[in-house]
Amino acid sequence: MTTLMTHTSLPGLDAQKPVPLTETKTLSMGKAINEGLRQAMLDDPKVVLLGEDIGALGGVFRVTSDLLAQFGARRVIDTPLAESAIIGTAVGLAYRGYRPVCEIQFDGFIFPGFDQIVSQVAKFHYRTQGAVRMPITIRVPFGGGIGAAEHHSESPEAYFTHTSGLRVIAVSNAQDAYSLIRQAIASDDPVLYFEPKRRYHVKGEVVPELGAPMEQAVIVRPGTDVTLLTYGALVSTAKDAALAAFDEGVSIEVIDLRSLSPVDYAVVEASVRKTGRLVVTHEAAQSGGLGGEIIATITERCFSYLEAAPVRVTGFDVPYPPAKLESHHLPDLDRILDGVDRVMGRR
Amino acid sequence: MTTLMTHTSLPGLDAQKPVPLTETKTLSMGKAINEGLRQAMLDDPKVVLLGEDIGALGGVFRVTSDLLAQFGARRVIDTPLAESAIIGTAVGLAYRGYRPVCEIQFDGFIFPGFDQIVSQVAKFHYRTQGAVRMPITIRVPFGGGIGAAEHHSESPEAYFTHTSGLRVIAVSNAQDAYSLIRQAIASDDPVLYFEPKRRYHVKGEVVPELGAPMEQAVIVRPGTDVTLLTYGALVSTAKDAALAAFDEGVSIEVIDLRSLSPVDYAVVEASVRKTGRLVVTHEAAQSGGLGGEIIATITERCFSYLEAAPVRVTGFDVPYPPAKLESHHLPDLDRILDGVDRVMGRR
Amino acid sequence: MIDFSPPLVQLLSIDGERMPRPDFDSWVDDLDGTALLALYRDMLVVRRIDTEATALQRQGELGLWPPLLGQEAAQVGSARALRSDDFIFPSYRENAVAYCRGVNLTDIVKVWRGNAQSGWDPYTVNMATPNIIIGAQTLHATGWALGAQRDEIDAVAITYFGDGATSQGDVNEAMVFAASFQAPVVFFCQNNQWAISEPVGVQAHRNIADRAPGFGIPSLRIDGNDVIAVMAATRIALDRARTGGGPTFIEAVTYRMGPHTTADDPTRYRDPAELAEWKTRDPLLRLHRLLTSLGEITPEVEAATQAIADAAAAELRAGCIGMPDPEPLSVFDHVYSTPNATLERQRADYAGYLTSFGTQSNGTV
Amino acid sequence: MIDFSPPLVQLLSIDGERMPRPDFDSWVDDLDGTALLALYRDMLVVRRIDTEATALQRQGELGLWPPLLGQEAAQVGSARALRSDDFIFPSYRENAVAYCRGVNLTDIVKVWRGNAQSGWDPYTVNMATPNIIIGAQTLHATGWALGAQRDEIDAVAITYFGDGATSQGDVNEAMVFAASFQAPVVFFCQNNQWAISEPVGVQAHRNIADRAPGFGIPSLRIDGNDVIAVMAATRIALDRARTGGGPTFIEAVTYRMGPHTTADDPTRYRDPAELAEWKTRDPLLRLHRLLTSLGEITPEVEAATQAIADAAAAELRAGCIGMPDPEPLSVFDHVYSTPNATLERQRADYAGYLTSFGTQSNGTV
Ligand SMILES: Cc1ncc(C[n+]2csc(CCOP(=O)(O)OP(=O)(O)O)c2C)c(N)n1
Ligand SMILES: Cc1ncc(C[n+]2csc(CCOP(=O)(O)OP(=O)(O)O)c2C)c(N)n1
Ligand SMILES: [Mg+2]
Ligand SMILES: [Mg+2]
Repeated sequence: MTTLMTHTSLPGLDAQKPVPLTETKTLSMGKAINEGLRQAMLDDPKVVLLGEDIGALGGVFRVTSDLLAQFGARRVIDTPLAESAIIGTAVGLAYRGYRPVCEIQFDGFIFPGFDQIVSQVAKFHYRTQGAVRMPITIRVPFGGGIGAAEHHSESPEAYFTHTSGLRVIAVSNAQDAYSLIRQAIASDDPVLYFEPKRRYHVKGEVVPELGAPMEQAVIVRPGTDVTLLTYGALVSTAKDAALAAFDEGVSIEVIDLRSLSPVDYAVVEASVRKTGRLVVTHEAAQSGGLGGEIIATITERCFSYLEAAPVRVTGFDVPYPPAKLESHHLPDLDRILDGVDRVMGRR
Repeated sequence: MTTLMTHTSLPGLDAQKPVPLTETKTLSMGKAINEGLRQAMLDDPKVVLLGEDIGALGGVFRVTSDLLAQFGARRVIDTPLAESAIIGTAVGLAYRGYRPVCEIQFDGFIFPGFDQIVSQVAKFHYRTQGAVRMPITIRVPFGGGIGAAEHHSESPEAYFTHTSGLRVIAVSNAQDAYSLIRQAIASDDPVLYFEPKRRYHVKGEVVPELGAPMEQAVIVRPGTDVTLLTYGALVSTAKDAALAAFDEGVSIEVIDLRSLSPVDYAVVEASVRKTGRLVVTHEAAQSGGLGGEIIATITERCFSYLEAAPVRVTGFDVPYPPAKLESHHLPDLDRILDGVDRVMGRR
Repeated sequence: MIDFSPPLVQLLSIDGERMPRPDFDSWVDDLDGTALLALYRDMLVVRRIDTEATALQRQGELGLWPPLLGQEAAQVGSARALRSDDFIFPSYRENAVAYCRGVNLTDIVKVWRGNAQSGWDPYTVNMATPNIIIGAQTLHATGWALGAQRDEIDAVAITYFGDGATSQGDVNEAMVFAASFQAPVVFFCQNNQWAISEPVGVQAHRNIADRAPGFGIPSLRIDGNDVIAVMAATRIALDRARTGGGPTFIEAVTYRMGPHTTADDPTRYRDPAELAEWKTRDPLLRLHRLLTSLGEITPEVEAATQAIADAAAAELRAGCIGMPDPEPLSVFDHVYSTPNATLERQRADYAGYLTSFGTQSNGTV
Repeated sequence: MIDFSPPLVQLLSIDGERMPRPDFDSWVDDLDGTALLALYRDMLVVRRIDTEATALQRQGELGLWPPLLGQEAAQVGSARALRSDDFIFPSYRENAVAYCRGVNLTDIVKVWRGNAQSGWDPYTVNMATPNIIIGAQTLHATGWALGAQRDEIDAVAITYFGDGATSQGDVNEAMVFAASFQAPVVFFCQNNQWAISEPVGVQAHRNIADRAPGFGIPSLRIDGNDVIAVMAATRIALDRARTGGGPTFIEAVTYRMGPHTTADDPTRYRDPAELAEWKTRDPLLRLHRLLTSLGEITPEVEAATQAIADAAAAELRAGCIGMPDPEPLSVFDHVYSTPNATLERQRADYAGYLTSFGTQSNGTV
């Protein structure tokens, strides 16, 4: 019979010696988050991880690999299977001065925890007039493109960008993944941290530094004709599109938003003032997605600079479709270029 | 000691004789919904009501008053205190051919049921390729202005308009409240039905008819200079604003959206093509609210007609504030007029 | 050994007689006349405050008030069993607990006057402010207890909730987590027989205390109108938690003698005979009887106690009415702990808008 | 009288001996050699299907597969106890239940191939398609049962879920509702000892079957690898529900002998010795032993049974590989049951876009 695991003994900080990232290394995005978590846990003993299967298994994407061995079950907590409780106990831990990092196994499983996020995590600081801080990070692998079953490919970020009191981050590469998970954990405000799961394996150089503040958007490719705005998995698709367009004589400025709430409008506005044309692309459904919000705001702020109506290239207003149809739902290089054509008045 | 209520005996359809609305009557909006529910229950024995305190109490707003007495506990079901279960059991009832109408006591209490709404109610028809229908109506008293405690004044509609598979309705007056609750219940798709709680007591003439299809927006006051778009409680504020502006020489066309998903863009586009100026006002926070979505879409579709950037007059990006501050958070007549001034280039 | 099986534990009869019960008595043998009188004083004061707050609501000074009338013993008995470093996660009805915790009376009503979403700094009294989402706070208590466990301190989290709350997923998940991690947390359920208009039988066909053992959490079912039994049970549960014994569930069987809140009308759903019967079990009445038989209640004591209660009520009233309105622009404060560009812009715009009026918005809606 | 207390009920020993148990035996006294052989055949077929589906996944023909290896008795024994008008609300692992229900083999794998979000029309077999949100389906079953109760029919809802699922709020709320309304629903928990990498001890410190009685729901704890005990227990629960007795909870103690899904690697978290021990309790093995001792298994029977299983596997493979891809524009179908202007516009735009390519999008992402 199975030996039942009990939590009463709580093995402490023993096991292996920590080996943090100390020099530039080529890492996959998943591994970069792992290193960021490790550094955050070394920096602050109040950082604890909670989630389903994050211990011995290291999470279904292995993002927490080896952290149980290094930091012990007091700090890397395999929880019972209940998202509301994962978030709700994190609230209690935060109340006691901890900095909990929750892993939600897949995007579609965040909803049982939605009430605790929206009515508690987001509101505590406001409710208590600043007396109680909620330095909670909620990590969410998100987005499609991996041929997965239902609820495993969703892009729920807009629910959170509409929720006052939360910060929302989406990373697109290994370096940002490393730097921004550390910044998110260090933030005294709650942060939803979205990880584009189909890019977990993509490698990049990682410098063990915090880098630019997480609320800053980054121009990942400068250009003059069109501003192409995106985040998460589509950043690399957008860069490919810019490259392809360049060959056809269109100069696209690609912006990686990084922070979805607040949006770094300084960078976006400056770009649109220059190009006069804006395309926003994301995987989430169009209606109520982040694209509409950004377009409305940019239209308000840059109306006289706009040469054409901003264009959206997004997932359709459908539940995430079955794997064999996802290539039709997800914006790809061609659909982005089609959007660029539209904003350029070529179609 | 309390005599425990048991549900095992299930009193049937006995009690009072039904007296449906048969002629034009002046009713409060709350009573109009009550009459609409009564008629729907008379029309179809598969209509059942579920919720907290909807039986003997008639709901905290009395919207289900007398329905228990008329239809019995088989059809008017006081449930245990659990929103996820209210929605989840409604899914099962729908599976069996029922048309459940769930009451969520206040806007802020819908979130424990969010997972069942987003991952089940909204997706079942798509998931089963049309085999399983979810004719569920979820009634939600929403919005502020009643000096209430936390979680009692929220406007969560944008979470649902971003959820593919749901229809979203917000009513503004007694007649629509009556007609649209009947249409919502008769709909084979799930409907979120938002009731502006601070207008429950406002009276109006009610004709016992279904009226125009619920997805149609209605021009409640024609005008030529500015299109003013809103829904729910702010419709009457918007009408007052239009009246005030008229005295100052500005002709405002006020549109009551009624259906928030899908939006009736035919009506909105036609109006904006005429006026060239759009103001959207809602109580919900600005970022990620419905206003941004509509402005982005109208900008896409009517760019060359726009004389100025569309303007939003909304709640701020804050958790709903305490009662003594809500008048600063809620758009009022003056703030709407300020928005009109801005879109007219007067400020 | 404590018997954790369900029969109702009573140490003080309706007639005010101390009922011996060996397994519980040792936990309250320090309760001499003076101590009992102090508990009585607490209960009288909180009832007086409760009445005053209801009156303030009727007079338009409070937006809402959730009376605790009838639940004084459950709240005072448990609150007075706590150590100052134990942490409390209440629902919205634990005004007596807040009083015992030393929360300023004005701060207690601040939230119900609509001046703020919470009335005090939780860390100054080790008590969270009211949580309105039913059951949510039970998870916070469990999380806090996990923290205490990691900090290797022997402080305990206690969470208050109602009979209705036991139906919520969160409360059950809190029991799952507490049991799994053997967290030092006490689940204190005030079964006041009603969840607004729904009798407890809608939520549960068995005693509420029967639920927890299936989760691996021992439970006690006590007469919640018996302040001595409440204190004994809470001390037992706290001791278990402090000494590594894990969570305990307490069902305090009591009665909500008033409306759910001042916005409620119980005549629509409740038999007056039920209220009449519960009045005979009034928690103050029976302690008064015991104190009288102990010779602790004299006319002087009676008068002095009433004076304290009246003074508290006067303080509450003055504090409530004298509370300054919040500044308009404070609507933007504390959404985040660090500046947020989008929000700052909204603040600046609104400040400009107010200035353009030369006054505040009149708030016509 | 049935004893609803927790000791594990076993009617068929590991050695294949029928263990008499008067309170259960009468529920399975129709299980003669022929009937037992039919159950064995089901179990062999579903194991063969399971192996084939795993192979198809390894070969890239399926995106994912959740094996039921080891849980054949729990699924076949319960499914074969149902009436055709009972309605099943499964999780994602009940492929044997679907098989017993007569679901087309190709339809079973359709969802795992990614051709659709569900493989069959639930109403044709009175079984819902897989639900992936852990525990959500238990509420649907409870709601269906409320409908059946209102319709005054004696059909029963049964819902399947795992040990991990018992931690979810939804499952506990389903028990609250089922008990409150005495709904005709059977909660069938396959405790296969693991929730992905987490042993059942993370979810519960007591037996899972101990939970339900506290909600007012009687429970049975049975050997889930004993097809006879499973069938007896399910029949008992169904009978209670049909005759107005309300809900019953069954914990079938079994073991997930394979990985959680084909994407999982149990060597990272599981002791191989544990698997080895459970192999001795294999549900097929012991029924095979009983059938052998009853003289029901002859070389001809063995060969014929294997042939049926192989034919099923071949049918599954052919159906899987031959499945046509969905039409691109079907991505827009069935979001609503009536036309939706916004969505129709997106469909038209995308159709135009595809046409402009003269081909389908190549889907580069
Ligand atoms: C999630 C949620 N749903 C509904 C409500 C509305 N509501 C407020 S109090 C209450 C009844 C609570 O009953 P109980 O738990 O017994 O506590 P009591 O009020 O009796 O102290 C309800 C339904 C709420 N506050 N939160
Ligand atoms: C709400 C939700 N959270 C997380 C998951 C991810 N997940 C899928 S299966 C599983 C474990 C389920 O374990 P159990 O209930 O024991 O069923 P089993 O897989 O063992 O049959 C988890 C965590 C999910 N599908 N849904
Ligand atoms: Mg109560
Ligand atoms: Mg399992």
